[in-house]
Amino acid sequence: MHESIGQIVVSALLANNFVLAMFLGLCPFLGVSGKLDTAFPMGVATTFVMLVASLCAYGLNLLLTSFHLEFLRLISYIVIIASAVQLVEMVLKKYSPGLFRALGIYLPLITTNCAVLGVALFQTAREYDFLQSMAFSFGGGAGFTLALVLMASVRERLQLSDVPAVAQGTALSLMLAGILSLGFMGFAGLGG
Amino acid sequence: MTATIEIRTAPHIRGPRTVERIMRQVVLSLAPICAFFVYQYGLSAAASLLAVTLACLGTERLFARTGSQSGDISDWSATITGILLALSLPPGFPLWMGAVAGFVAVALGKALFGGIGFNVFNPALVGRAFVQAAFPVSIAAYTPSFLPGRFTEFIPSSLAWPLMMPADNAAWLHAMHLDALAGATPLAKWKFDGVLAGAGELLTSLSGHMAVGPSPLLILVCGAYLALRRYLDWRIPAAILGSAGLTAWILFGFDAVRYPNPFFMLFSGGLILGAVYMATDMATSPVTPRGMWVYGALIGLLTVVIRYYSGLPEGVMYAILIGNAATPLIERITQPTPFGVGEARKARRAGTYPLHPSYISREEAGASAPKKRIFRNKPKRTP
Amino acid sequence: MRLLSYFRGEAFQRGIHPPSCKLTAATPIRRMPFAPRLTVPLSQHIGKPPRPIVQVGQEVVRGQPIARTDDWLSVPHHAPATGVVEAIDLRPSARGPWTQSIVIRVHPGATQEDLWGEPRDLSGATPQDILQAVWDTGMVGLGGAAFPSHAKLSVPKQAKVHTLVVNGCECEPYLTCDHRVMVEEADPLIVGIRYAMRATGAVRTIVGVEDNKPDAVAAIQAAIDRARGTTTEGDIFVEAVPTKYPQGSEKMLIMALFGVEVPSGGLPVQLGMVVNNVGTLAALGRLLPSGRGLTERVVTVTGPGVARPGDYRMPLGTPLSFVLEYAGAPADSRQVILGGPMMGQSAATLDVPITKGVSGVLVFKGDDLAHREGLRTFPCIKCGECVESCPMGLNPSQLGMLAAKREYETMGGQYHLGDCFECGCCTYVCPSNIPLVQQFRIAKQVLRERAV
Amino acid sequence: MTPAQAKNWDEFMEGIWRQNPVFVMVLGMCPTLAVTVSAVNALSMGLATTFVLIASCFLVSVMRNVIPKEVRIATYIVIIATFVTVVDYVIQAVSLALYDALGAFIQLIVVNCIILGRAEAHASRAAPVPAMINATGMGAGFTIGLLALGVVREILGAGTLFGISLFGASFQPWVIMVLPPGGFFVLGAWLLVFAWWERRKPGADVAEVTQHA
Amino acid sequence: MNTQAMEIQATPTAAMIRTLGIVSTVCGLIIVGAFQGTYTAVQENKRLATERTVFKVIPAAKSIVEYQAGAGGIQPVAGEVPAGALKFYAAYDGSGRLAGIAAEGGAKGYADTVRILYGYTPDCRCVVGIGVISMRETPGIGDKIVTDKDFLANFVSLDVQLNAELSGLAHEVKAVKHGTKTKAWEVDAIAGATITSRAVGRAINDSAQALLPKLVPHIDKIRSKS
Repeated sequence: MHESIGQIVVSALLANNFVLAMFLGLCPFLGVSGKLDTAFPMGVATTFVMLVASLCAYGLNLLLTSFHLEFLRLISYIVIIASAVQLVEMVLKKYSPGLFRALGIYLPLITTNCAVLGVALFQTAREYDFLQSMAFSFGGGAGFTLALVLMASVRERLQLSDVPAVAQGTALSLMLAGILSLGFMGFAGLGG
Repeated sequence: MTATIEIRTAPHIRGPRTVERIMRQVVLSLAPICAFFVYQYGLSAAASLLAVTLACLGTERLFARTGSQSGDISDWSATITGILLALSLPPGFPLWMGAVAGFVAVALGKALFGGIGFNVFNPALVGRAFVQAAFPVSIAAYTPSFLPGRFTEFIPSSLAWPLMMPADNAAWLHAMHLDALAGATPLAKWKFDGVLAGAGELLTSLSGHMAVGPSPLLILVCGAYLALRRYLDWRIPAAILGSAGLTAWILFGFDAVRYPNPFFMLFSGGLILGAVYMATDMATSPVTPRGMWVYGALIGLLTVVIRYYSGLPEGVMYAILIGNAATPLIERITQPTPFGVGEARKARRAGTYPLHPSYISREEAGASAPKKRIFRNKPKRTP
Repeated sequence: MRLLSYFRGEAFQRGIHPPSCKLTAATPIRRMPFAPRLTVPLSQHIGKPPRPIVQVGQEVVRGQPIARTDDWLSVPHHAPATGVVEAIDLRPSARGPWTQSIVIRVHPGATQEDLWGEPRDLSGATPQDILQAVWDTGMVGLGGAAFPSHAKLSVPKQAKVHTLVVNGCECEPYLTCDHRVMVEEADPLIVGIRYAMRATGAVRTIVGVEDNKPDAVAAIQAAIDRARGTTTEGDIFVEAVPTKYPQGSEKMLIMALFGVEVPSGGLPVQLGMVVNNVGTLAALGRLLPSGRGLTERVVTVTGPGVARPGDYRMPLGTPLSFVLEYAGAPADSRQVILGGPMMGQSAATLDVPITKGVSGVLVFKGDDLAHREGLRTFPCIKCGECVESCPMGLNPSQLGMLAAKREYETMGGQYHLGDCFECGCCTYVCPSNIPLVQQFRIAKQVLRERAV
Repeated sequence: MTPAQAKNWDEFMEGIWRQNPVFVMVLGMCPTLAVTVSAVNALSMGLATTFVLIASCFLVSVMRNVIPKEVRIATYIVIIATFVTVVDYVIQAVSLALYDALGAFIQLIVVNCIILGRAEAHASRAAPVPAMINATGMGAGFTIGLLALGVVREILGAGTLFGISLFGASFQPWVIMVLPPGGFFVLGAWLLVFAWWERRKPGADVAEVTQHA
Repeated sequence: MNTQAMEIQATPTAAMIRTLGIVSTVCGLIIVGAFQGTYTAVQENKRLATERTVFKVIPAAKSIVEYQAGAGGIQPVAGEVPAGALKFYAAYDGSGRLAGIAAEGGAKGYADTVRILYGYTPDCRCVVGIGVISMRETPGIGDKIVTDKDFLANFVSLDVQLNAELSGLAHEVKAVKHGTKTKAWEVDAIAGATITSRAVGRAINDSAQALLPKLVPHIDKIRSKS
């Protein structure tokens, strides 16, 4: 029953990839995956926010369970994630303006990225301890980045192709995601 | 001289190679493999080859009529897709499912992207992966090869009604006094039962009632023919087999009990077929020589990882699909270094005359070595 | 790949091996008679065209200067035949647009002897004197690029040249003019080389000849042996290099001989080398001592179905129609190419004259073209043939896809389009029949226009 | 129909057809793909989202004049989260099996862009009744979208519709349909069908020609 | 831009806090109301769900009681289950006699953890039934563990008796290749779904190894419904 850190990371990265197997974070996945130059920073920014959110959620959950206030979990999670994103934004702005300029425009988008809330909710539901939670959010973020980067590079190439007019746009992205997801099915059971 | 002359732009001569010719050669080289496949499994295999290929061609024709496609069935590429797809399916795979696979392969794997040359994933593998996910039971149902009466009788599962579940082959096999498990592939046998198949059986697929695909040796020979005539790039199979063999060998060295020997890894399952015919699909593999090595190494590694650690016995298909997805990325990273852009290289053997010592230094010549970055060819942001 | 080409002892990486089709390699050079009228375009080379210094109606003698300039990147022209200047006006040129040309009506019975020019002694001449003498001959690179030779031989102040490389590769299929020149005029070649060494200050010379012309190598070696002891300039060697297209590109030849890459966007002089064509130096070897100007050149006239193919020494300005008639071009000729089949230009009309840069006249019949016309064009199937044949190490596949979407900026900035010298290897090998080089030419043109 | 009614009807239909959140705006993808393995799940998820949508839009609309601009997003999120929590408990009370089937995706309704988008773009500027009509339309559109996916996936993936067997016992289920790739494929296929249909309409040709020129 | 900034400044902080306060209060009220309103129904649902599964694995059961087995023996669950203790259900028949014990186990299957509930009867010292609580196995293959009759027949009487020292199982429960079951403690795997079958075997084994040594010595304490 007890999953090792490595198993959690590998599982969240490949076998249960957030985007391709669990449908989390699809909006940015479809929206930002047009260009490789933006996809990678977006992935990194999301991973970072996921780690922060996971940390906050873990602490918050301890607090809520000790007061038996589980029914406030969702509302407090969403509030804390929104604040965490704000906080990250402010900290970056102050201490690393370069990084802020690179990631800044993506940060507000991340607030409504269900992958971030998903990490918090899943780690609570699976009763992960602190290290497991961190591993889970890191693996999930890395998996999100991986899917985003693969998708972006493929879509960049498709821009040089004569894709039939009917298929252009979201339909093509979805089909691509489907085939990628098929490919990732090969990892099922990995880490077990 | 009375005829009007025409203006054209250089070059005015052309090499002999055309797309149709390449594709035709590949089909030709597949013929012996198909023949052996039919010899192994009889009527069902022939029907499967026919049904899948026809489904591919029909779909190709259908989409070509919409005018959105770059090719047509006359370029032979859909034929290749069909044959490869059929070879990668179990011989007793229900024909209607085979037709579904063929349709999906061409429609989803090729027509969607605009036809030949534009597909991102190998169409045959898209079709294969689709039916693997859709009909996991049927696609795992291999039957033994060289059954008596294989030329007069279909494997029962072949003839399932469309959309209906195929008959279970177990009873049929039982009537032939064969264990229901005789149909497991060598990889499945190893993974689930810990039984290693012998080298000779694996290589030639000739002895016993092993449920193996087409003979790896035959595929290697046909592939070598193509590679020698330069209709496929030898680097990709070399990189895949090398990386898979190396990974398997290292693991075998760590724990010879848990992991099978590298020979078994290389010659069981679809690795050879995948490495020689599937991964080398031109449109979906990198064009850059360095990229081909990276691509092949990635596929080999992923294959072994999936076979050893995931829940599936076979991983070649998934490895190649992921390799296909990574191809644009690999290409981007491994663009060739243009002549004169790389750092000054030492005089090589072909260089007959070493440079005069008094020649002016590179610095004076104004040549500068480019800085290395992760994405080497990232465009410079110029204001 | 690099390792493989090392083991194969290949001259340079990649490149192609088109069928050589050198039909005329064994035929000695013949003279072509004068056409009734010769047309000398003023612009025959890279750089500004010179000004005519003759008037309509003026009598000119073969070898007499008829156009002159003080502009550094420009050379004078000499009358190719004795006759009367009939007109100075616009005439069709090989490149398409009509250009200012001097038309000379040849005197019937005019001799092909050069009557102008006085012999001079250049034994004590300074490099500057030699350059001036080269300039006066009106010499340009006879290999095809038509770059003024004196400019090519002059070394920039900050650079130092140690090696003169003589390009005798002639890698284009069909062409044999350089080959015949090397065989028949090895001695003038050595003379020309010695002048060039003195002009550039090079201490040695290497003649690079493709190994499919062993007779040329032998002839030059013999000439070197004959000249041994008389040379004071330094050593001259002749070297056979493996046959491969486009060996004739100076960067490729330097790679083959020395194993070094000329920096991207740079010139061989940065490595201390100067490259010249054998035809140019052989012509210089004949013209410089006698003090005459360039009035004729050797041109290969060939092609499937040409009745009398061969290398002809023909007066500059001879109209193409005359050349074809003399050589017996078939009646159903459909394409006439000036230069080789890989990089040569299609002639728009048969009125265009032979200029200093024309190394061959290649005639194709309808049958020869039918095969190409029947080919279907597919999208790039990414077979990688072009990547493996591009001598400059570019990625024509990617460039072609970008060109199809008009992403010219990316091509130039990210994929090194500027390094492409349009050798045509990629188009030759492309199984999808994509006009890659043609697209690159357009892309380069667009980029050049945008840069202005 | 009075003009007011017509306007309301228009507001309502906007979400169902012209701005269908699933097929036209392609929003709220996560639940769209994750829970539509069966028609029942799709319907429940659609209804739950619709409820949250209507309730939050109503509350936002009621409070639209009190909420200061600076904190409006935070307020909206809190309001949405509240109703999501309510729905969460209601579903648990109604059927635990359904709750298990929908999993964490009920809670993920919070970050469904449709709801926040409606609250921000429409409800914060409209009176409660039009806001609710609009929200109902959107919710209905979303539910229809989910149902379209769920029906296809259930029929092919299990041979049933709302749990009723359609083809008899020997039907071969297409397992892929209930797996993640199937979700992508079915939604992609629906979008293709819609794009194809759009292009068949008169006038599309002109647009195409100009695009190619 | 500037005027907007001015406007933003215009809202006093107090107003913002007040609004947020009001919203929070309203939302809090709604949430608490919903929580309280559904609490009993939710608990009832959960109890019913558990009972249904327990009744399935122990056919004779009519009612259940939750117990925990820890270092200090077994006692009824009150509040939280302390760390180290294991929760199980004692099921009683209509007459109040112990019909069997149900406990949870889980093991990594093909896609995710397979969680099962198994029934144990002290009379035969064997597992008498299993029910799947949650899994994400491949439909059509892995989910046969719920439907495959041959497979379920394994668990009508699966030997889990303890060894002599009562420190662990006498024989490890293990899934074996389809058609090769010979011993009473072996699980005959489903052909084609070996991994999921193994997960079930491992889940029972792991849970029984941990629970039974703590439970069996004190089994008499719960023989009849207290």
